[in-house]
Amino acid sequence: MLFLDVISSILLISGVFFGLSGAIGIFKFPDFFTRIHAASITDSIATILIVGGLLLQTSFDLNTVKLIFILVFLMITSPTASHALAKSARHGGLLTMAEAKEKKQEKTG
Amino acid sequence: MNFILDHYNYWITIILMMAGFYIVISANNLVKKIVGLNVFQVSVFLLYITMGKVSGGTAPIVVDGATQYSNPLPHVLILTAIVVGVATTAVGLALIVRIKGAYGTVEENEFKDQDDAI
Amino acid sequence: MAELINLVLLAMLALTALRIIFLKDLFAVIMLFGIFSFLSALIFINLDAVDVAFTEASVGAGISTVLMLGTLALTGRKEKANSHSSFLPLVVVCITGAALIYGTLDMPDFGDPDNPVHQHVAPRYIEESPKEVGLPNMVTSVLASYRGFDTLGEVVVVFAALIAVLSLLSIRKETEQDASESGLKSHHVLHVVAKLVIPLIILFALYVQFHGDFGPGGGFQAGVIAAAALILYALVFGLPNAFAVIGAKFLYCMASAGVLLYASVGLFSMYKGGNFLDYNKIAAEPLAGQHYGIIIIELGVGITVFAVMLSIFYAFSSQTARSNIK
Amino acid sequence: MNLWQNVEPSQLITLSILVPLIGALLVILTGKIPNLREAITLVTATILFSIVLAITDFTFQGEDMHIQVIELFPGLDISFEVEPLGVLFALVASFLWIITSIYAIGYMRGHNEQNQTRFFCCFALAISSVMAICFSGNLLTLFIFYEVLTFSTYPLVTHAGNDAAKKGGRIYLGILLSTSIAFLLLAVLGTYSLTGTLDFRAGGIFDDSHNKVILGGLLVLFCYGIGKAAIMPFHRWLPAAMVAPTPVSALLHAVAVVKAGVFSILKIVIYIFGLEELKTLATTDIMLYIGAATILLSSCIAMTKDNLKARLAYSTVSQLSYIVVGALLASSVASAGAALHIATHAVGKITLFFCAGAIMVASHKKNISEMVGLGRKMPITMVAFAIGAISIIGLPPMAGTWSKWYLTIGALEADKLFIVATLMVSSLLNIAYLLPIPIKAFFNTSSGEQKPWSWADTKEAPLPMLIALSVTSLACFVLFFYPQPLIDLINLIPGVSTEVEMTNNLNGDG
Amino acid sequence: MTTVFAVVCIAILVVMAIALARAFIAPTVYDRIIGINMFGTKTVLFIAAVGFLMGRPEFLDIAIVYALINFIGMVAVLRFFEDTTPVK
Amino acid sequence: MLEQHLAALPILIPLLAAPITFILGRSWFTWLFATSTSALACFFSWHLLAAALSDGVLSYALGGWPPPWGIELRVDTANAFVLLAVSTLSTLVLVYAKDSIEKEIEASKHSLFYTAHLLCLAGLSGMLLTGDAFNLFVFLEVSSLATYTLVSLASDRRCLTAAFRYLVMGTIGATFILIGVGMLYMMTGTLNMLDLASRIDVYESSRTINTGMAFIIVGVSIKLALFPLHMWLPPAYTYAPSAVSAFLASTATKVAVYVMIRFIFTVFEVEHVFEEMRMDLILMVLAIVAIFKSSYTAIVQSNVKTVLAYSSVAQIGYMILGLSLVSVTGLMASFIHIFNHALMKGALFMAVGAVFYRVGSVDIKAFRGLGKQMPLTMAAFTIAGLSIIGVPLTVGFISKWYLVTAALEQNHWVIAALVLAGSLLAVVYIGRVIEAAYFQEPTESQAHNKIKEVPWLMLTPMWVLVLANIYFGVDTSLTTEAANAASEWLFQNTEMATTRQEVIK
Repeated sequence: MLFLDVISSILLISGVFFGLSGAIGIFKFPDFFTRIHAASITDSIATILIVGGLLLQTSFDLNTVKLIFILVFLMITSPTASHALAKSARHGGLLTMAEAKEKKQEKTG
Repeated sequence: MNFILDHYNYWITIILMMAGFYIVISANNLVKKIVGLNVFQVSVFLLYITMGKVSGGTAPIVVDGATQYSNPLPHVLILTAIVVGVATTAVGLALIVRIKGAYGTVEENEFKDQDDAI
Repeated sequence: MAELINLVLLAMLALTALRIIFLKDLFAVIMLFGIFSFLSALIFINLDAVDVAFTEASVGAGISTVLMLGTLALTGRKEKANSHSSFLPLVVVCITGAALIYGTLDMPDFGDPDNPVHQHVAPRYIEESPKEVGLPNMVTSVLASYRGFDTLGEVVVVFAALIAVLSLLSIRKETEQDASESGLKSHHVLHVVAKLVIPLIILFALYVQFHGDFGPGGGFQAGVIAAAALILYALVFGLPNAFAVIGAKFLYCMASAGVLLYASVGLFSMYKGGNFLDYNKIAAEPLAGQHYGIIIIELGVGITVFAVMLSIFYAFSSQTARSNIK
Repeated sequence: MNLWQNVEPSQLITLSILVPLIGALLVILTGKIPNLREAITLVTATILFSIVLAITDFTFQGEDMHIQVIELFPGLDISFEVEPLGVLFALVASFLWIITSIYAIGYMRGHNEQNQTRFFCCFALAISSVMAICFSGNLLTLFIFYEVLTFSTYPLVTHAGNDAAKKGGRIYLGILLSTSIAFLLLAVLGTYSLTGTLDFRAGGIFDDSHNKVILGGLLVLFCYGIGKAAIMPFHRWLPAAMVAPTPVSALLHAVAVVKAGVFSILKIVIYIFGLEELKTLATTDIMLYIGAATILLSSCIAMTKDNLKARLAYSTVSQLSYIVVGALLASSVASAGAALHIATHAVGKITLFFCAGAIMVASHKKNISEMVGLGRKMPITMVAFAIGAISIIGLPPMAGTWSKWYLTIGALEADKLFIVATLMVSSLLNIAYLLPIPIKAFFNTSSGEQKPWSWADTKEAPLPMLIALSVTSLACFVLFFYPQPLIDLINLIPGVSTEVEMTNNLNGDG
Repeated sequence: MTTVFAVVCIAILVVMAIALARAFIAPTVYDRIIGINMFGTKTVLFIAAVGFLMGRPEFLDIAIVYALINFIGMVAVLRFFEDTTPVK
Repeated sequence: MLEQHLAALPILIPLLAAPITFILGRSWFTWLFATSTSALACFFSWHLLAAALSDGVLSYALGGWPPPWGIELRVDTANAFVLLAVSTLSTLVLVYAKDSIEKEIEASKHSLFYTAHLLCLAGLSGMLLTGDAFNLFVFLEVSSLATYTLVSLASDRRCLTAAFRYLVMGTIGATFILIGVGMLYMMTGTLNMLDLASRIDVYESSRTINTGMAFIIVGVSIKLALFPLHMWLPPAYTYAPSAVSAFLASTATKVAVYVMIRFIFTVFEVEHVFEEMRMDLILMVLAIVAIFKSSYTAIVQSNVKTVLAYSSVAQIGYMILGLSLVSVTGLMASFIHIFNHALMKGALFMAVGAVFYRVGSVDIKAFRGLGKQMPLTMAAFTIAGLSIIGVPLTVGFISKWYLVTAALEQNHWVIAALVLAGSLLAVVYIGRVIEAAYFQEPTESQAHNKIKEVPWLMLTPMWVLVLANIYFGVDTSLTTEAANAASEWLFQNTEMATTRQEVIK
């Protein structure tokens, strides 16, 4: 039991670490497309780690099923949402930092 | 200090209520008015739920080993109130859509001007 | 610990509300309102009101936001500069706030088990309802049995909202050509994922519907979640496809049927010699009667809420589609 | 004399109210056949008069007649009761209805008026409510039928339907309704809340235990609330209502409506306040002064009016205040005078109005200045006018003499010399504004060349009108020589007496 | 173990706060959406963790609802952009 | 069996009929069904009033759970009396509506109209009969949502903004009530009104209770359109379809007045509300201002429906005035006026709706010359108008009589005079319309169109109300008895009332 606790603690703490780093990322990164990358970190790896850590705490009952459900669901939907968002942003005419620079140079040049 | 801690929840609730209330009566845009109405209502829900909480209690679903449960009655009331709230919101939004169709604007002063012009 | 979480969440909630006041971009306002709902639901969880949190999350953050966005798509995103003075509203708000603050001064302490709220009426629910009604979830017991009439009223409110929305926005079936135009047609990933997720959501809705006696949830939440599944379908694949799955006429019948189903339980208990909604009389055993009664009325609630939420969405959505085509 | 022997006396009250109502109904039904319609009017009027005579008979026999119709509020009925003052008024009104009906037939046909059916119908309704006022058993009943009277006469005032009529109607209804709702109803309710009863009771329902200030206030409220009494400054409706056809002006604004007003005041003074109580109130004097002022001022205004009906209207305003003053003098003789003046002024003034209408029908003249020399062509009319005028002025041998006589004695008895003076001055003013008319009509020949119109094709008014005005002018005579029945009747009123010596005995000789 | 849950909860709260801050102040509307989306997913984790912290893991149902609603909300936002962006 | 459930039937019948009406769709049968269910509810409310008058109180425990654990329907004379007015008006309006809404509401929405009407009736009945403070809120919302629907059904676009304003104000009001009820619950732990009343005693001086009371009173005041919180009412009544105006004006605000009375007299101690908090003074002043300000505003309006709407605000002032006098007679005057005003305003709005049906406008100009063209309608308007003014032999007189009597009982001479002066303003605004109808020539366009009388299905309910105006103005036994029983019942057990009565006697 203790062994499981230790492993789940490690998973949880590292999940939290990724979560925090991603959070810092969405503030520090320079443009939308880089920020969405940072956000995706928290959405994927942090989720896996934290839910995984919690999974080890359950006694393999309905809760486990639910956690797995959450995990699967998040794993499917988060990247989809990020993808769709990025696509939508592209469609809406938002430019990456590099493109913006190019465009600026074109204008000035 | 204890007094503050004991009433912190209420005060935040009141701040929220007043924020919502302020949006409702000051906003010119109807959509924002509806948002304000929702904020106002949610904060009232918070008031109810706050009063139902028992320190050291747990959610009112019977579990082994739990001795103290929070009061289930406010929860029931607020469930009803939430439904009422969303019903009102839906009606309000539907009205906004129609007002936009009829007046071409959802700013209160603009359609008032149009009405007065008649 | 719980207090700390409580403090932080409340502070975030207050900040969100204040931010909403000053934002002029209505889209952002609505997004923040979604967060506001999420946050308040978190606080509800923290205050042990899991059923309420469930509802607030699905209704406030879900349905309300979707409807608001639908409205916004028609009315425009920017709030115009407010010309009239905000002095009077401020005074009114201050007076009301002062009255409330004055009212709090005598309020019983937060969370004190000796508060009057916990002394009267509620103890019976907590102590007796598992025996009298036979359900572990006291909220469901109170909701469906002790205060079943309130819940009937709630279902009628939902039904009334349907009537109101239909009288304002008529649902129009679009023609075949429009079908290809609407929906998120370019998002192929979304299409695949949605097909995968929607059955899961409906499964979950059924779970919530029938597990509501034992855990958080019940007819209302189940109805909203099921409606959310179809809303997702309509969002992704377009309204005409959604109409093909469940037509508007059928939804109207469902909405009425739900209310009538609920009420028929009451009528049946009247027929059996009890008062309206007296489930004890339904079956030979009072406990069994309670159980049947609650299951049926929760079903009634679920059906009505599902039908109404979906119809309302249809009503809004068909407006959006039409305006876009124009 | 009594056709109604077989009827239960109390039921006569019901009959007296119902008969005009039935008449109104029949008038509507027979509206298409004018002759039948007018026959019904006349028959109804005659039947009513016979009923009233029967009631009078029973009154002299000391029969107690009262009925209760319906309980409107707990402990408050709509009830009717016969008492001598009401009988007097009912006699006057029902008798003059017959005459006026005859006159109206001639007038309406001669003048080719529209909506004659409505006219006769409302006329009957108005009489019905006047009967109800006469026999009302309590203040509530009085108030209700007072309002009914206002509404039933409104269509009569606006009969012409033109702008002037509408304006007149608006003023008429506005003033009467406003005063009655704002003042009279408040006074009635105030009385009720003070005493717990609204019944008319001999000697009044107030006594010394009530707050004098409030009672004083109530008196003012009553006087002004009864706008039909036309005390200044709420007299404007009366001239305004003169846009009505002349029979209406004649009966309603010389008899029914205005007399209902002063009758109400008299009845309230006698049966609600009680003469003794009235003496102790401070506002009695104030209202007395206002009444006196009304007498003089309206007489002065009357002199400035060239329109004959307007002059008569202001004359009425002035004469009404005689009765108010008589009531407020709080002396038994003055009250008797006031009561008698209801009858004598009625016959006098109705004669004058009849004449005015006859002149209008025959010569289409409304203004006094145009009537020069008219006496040659319309001698009967102008003689009747002169008789009526003398009666109003109060010169023997006309009926008006008696009422002025008693009023003056009452004023002396009450030691109110300024009232005596007012009455005298007023009589002079009456002479000044009434007598010149017949004098010019008969004797002014000097201005023969100046007049731009000729009387060539003018002749006497239609026969029914002549009959009517002859009868009333005759009545002015008759009442001078045989006033005794009326005086007997008045003496039956508790607390009122024509005998000066009897004043100490409050019950009089009734 | 409770301590670990507590730490996790607080850490997630911090992440939520940062995401909220992003949603409050954002250069473009899409940044706002990122913040909101991130806030949503973190809330799911938070509820799950709080459930364990309080010893009532049946709260996971609510976490599922959050996940669902968050996803539907995102789709609705996308649809909103699709509807309001003029067709080229 | 029905006897046993008498208290629940007036709520349940329309509540169940509403979804069925919705499914029935668009046909004359829908109308018949809705009308007959409403009539059935009306029938049972007569029985209920009779039962309440003979038995005193009927308590019905829903779900078989005894109060305060379950929800209780509690019927006494007070709510049975108001219920009678509401259900009767509902039935009459439905009869009237058939032809009226043909003209004003597009055909596809007719069944929605009937459904919303029944829902509104169910909500109002629920508000009246329930003995539970929170249940009251739920039914308040049922009726409010139905009301917003009804108002927005008209074809004039201004009805939309009116409905929106109504919705915002109504929701604020309802939320205020919710806050108030929450505070009461916080201090007592119960929601049942009687139970609340008995437990509030203990905490009487608590600030929380006082604040809760203030919020409830303000919230209800919004709902009943007490000056100056009435701004939602005139546009809503003006632009709503005629049948809706007739129904709402005669019932919705009355029910809110009842709720106010119920809270003040049953839940809070009268003594507390009026002697310590001095609410009576505030209410009295507001009521007087409402009477004069609104009547004055009514005078200067040109839209006749607006005139009537402002008149309603003024009339609500009378009801509140009666209640603020804190005496049995005063409260009785309020109850009588609740009933009577339903009769008069119903008839007036129906008459105006009839004019709209034929002429297509409700501007005062449109009324010119109608006295000849639509004699029955205008006669109905005139008689009901006289009733508003308070002419004897109509119900308006009865109301005014009791109100002034109540004022004079406490030597409030000024108030009595003001009440009567207020009715003079009614003379003006009613008189303007009547004058236009009878004494002005029709406008050019109207003179050409042959304007006929409206169909008998519209005339019948109108005249039923007009005759009721006269009948209850002459035979007051029913209204007086019921109102007296109601107010004495509400004053029972309150020492203050008895002491006041002694002082007066």
